[in-house]
Amino acid sequence: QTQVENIDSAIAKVRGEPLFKLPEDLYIPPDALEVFLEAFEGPLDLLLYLIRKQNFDILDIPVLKITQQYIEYIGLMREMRFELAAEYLLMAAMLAEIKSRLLLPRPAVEDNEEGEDPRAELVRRLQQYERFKSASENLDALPRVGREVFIARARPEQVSMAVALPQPTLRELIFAFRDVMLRAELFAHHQVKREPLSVRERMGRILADLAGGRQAQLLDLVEPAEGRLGVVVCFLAILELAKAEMIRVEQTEPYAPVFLQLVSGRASTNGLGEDIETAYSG
Amino acid sequence: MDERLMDNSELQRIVESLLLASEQPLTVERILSLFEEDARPSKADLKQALEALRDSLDGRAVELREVGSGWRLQTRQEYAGWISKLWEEKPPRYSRALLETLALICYRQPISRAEIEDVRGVGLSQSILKTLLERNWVRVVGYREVPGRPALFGTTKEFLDDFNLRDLESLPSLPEVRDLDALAAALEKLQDPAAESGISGQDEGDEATVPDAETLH
Amino acid sequence: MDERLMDNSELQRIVESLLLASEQPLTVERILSLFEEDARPSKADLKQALEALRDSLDGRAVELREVGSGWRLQTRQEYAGWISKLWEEKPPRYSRALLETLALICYRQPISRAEIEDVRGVGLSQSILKTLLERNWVRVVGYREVPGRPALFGTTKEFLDDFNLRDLESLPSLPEVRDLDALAAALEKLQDPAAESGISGQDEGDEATVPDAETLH
Repeated sequence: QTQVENIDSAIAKVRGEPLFKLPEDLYIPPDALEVFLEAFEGPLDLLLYLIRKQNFDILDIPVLKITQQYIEYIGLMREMRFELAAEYLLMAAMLAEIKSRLLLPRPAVEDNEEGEDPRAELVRRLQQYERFKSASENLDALPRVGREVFIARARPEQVSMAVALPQPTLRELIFAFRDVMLRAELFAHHQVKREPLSVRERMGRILADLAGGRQAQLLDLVEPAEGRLGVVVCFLAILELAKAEMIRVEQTEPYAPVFLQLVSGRASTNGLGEDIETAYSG
Repeated sequence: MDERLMDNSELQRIVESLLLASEQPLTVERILSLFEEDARPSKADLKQALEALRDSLDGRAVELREVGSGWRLQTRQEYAGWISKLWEEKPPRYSRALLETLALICYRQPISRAEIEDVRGVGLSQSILKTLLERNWVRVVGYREVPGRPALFGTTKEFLDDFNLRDLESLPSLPEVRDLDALAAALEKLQDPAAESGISGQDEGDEATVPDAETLH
Repeated sequence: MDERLMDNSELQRIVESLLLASEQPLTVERILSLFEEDARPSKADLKQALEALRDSLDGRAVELREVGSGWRLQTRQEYAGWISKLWEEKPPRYSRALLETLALICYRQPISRAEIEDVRGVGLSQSILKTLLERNWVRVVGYREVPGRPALFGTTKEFLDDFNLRDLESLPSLPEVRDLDALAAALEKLQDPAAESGISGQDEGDEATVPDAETLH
């Protein structure tokens, strides 16, 4: 059920055999490499995977082989032009150093070695990482509110006393909006431009002005006090309303006054609104 | 979860858990719809389980009631006084669904119920709209001329007052809402009335004290 | 409401109704504060009522539980499958990166970002910290007095609430270092390059010569 096992199956699908075979001959189908890499949280995770999965044998950590494999993976990634995180390259350098130490004849006086043995350091880091990796799995397995546990709620039918009405903060409101937009993936949509809310507010005001079947001329709706920007906002609001089929914009002949009214049941004749509609939907 | 037909006391417990976890009353049909077809209890079985549940609540603080929109577990009226004491200091909060609905009406007005449901991906309960209308934060601003003539909702002056907003324009813009850093900055500014006064643009001295006012727009 | 000292079963019902009506878990102190001074039960009485309530819920779909910020009534885990059918939205699944970060903050608090990155071996993305802070599972508990004054993170009561925990002590213990002996043995081996047959890097079929591979698992 762990992610690594998911990857096993993901890659097995590509190649038709289980993934744990793959590191042995180091062949990863190119189209699976990306899936493979995404499964790892970083170089420690990848290394741990190679150690744990390769031979199923912890006693025999073949540092040389692992190093080779790791470095070949890195090579493969670069060949595939994956953007390599610096951490992977750093790890490769560390492994290369360990490897070179193993291959070189041991210095006669080992005690004078400066700094920590990189092998011991690597093992320590792997151990630490693995502890917290499994701790995170334990954490994820705890019963969680909203997943395994639900808060039991009940209220009285009515509360007699005058209880203060809930007042959410603006912050809560905006975060709720953010969440719903993220969930609906609307932020990615083309319509997310800098949409002036004043237009939306103005749309509501125009609808109110036209309530009860009142007709208005374009000019009636513009408030000179609002200045040029106000006129633009008003005009945009009218276009939006027409586009959304909420009002009808009519002009009987060129240069005649433009009349606006709420859309009613009857069919519109020569409605500018329809033209706009088709223009937008096209 | 056991897919075989379960005994009635297990059904009773399932129903109890559903009613306590649900914010809204549940109809018999809704409850039955949660079962796989081949493991679905009969209506009679469910009714029996509901009755058994009601009886088992004798002497407890909760009771099972059938209301207009289904079955509901509610606390008994004699404890309402205690609960109002609790809420006095800390009023209950509106549900996530209500906040999201209000936020959508605010940012996307005029908007129809169907559009709200479309964006949220779930049905909108009548009670949420009712609360928002009663609270006078939301009103019907028009109707869309499509079959059914759905009402279009917008926010009110009272909404602006209660959320301490001068106008809708002073809300964070969509790009600001998307970008967390920008949102944090925008909210910061909204909460700081000193920054507000700089917007009127009358006095340069004021703006000088709000050095990052421009960077927010 | 009866202002005299009430018997314990009545106290139990009051507590039950309060817990059901409250948005948040309630502490013993908070419950006691709702009583007029001359009718306030003792702490011991309240504890007894809570215990009686817990016992009375045996065999029901709900249970009484003490979590980080107090007592609450919650549905038993075995009914989660039914309840989640009520909602179309699935609970969020968190990435391994986020959970590993949370685990580090949880077990190693107070911990700085650099320390988290050090153990995980990768940079910590800003969005993970933001999610944890927004979720209110994590907060800045202080700053380390070194150049740059890095923030130190710790977990919140809400984290305990959401993970059904009473306190940090009730967390599963941090897993021990695995295969300590095995790793030591492997290190031992590494001291002697000759023992590593893989030096040439060409040796296939090497694995077959390791007969005890299975016995180790």
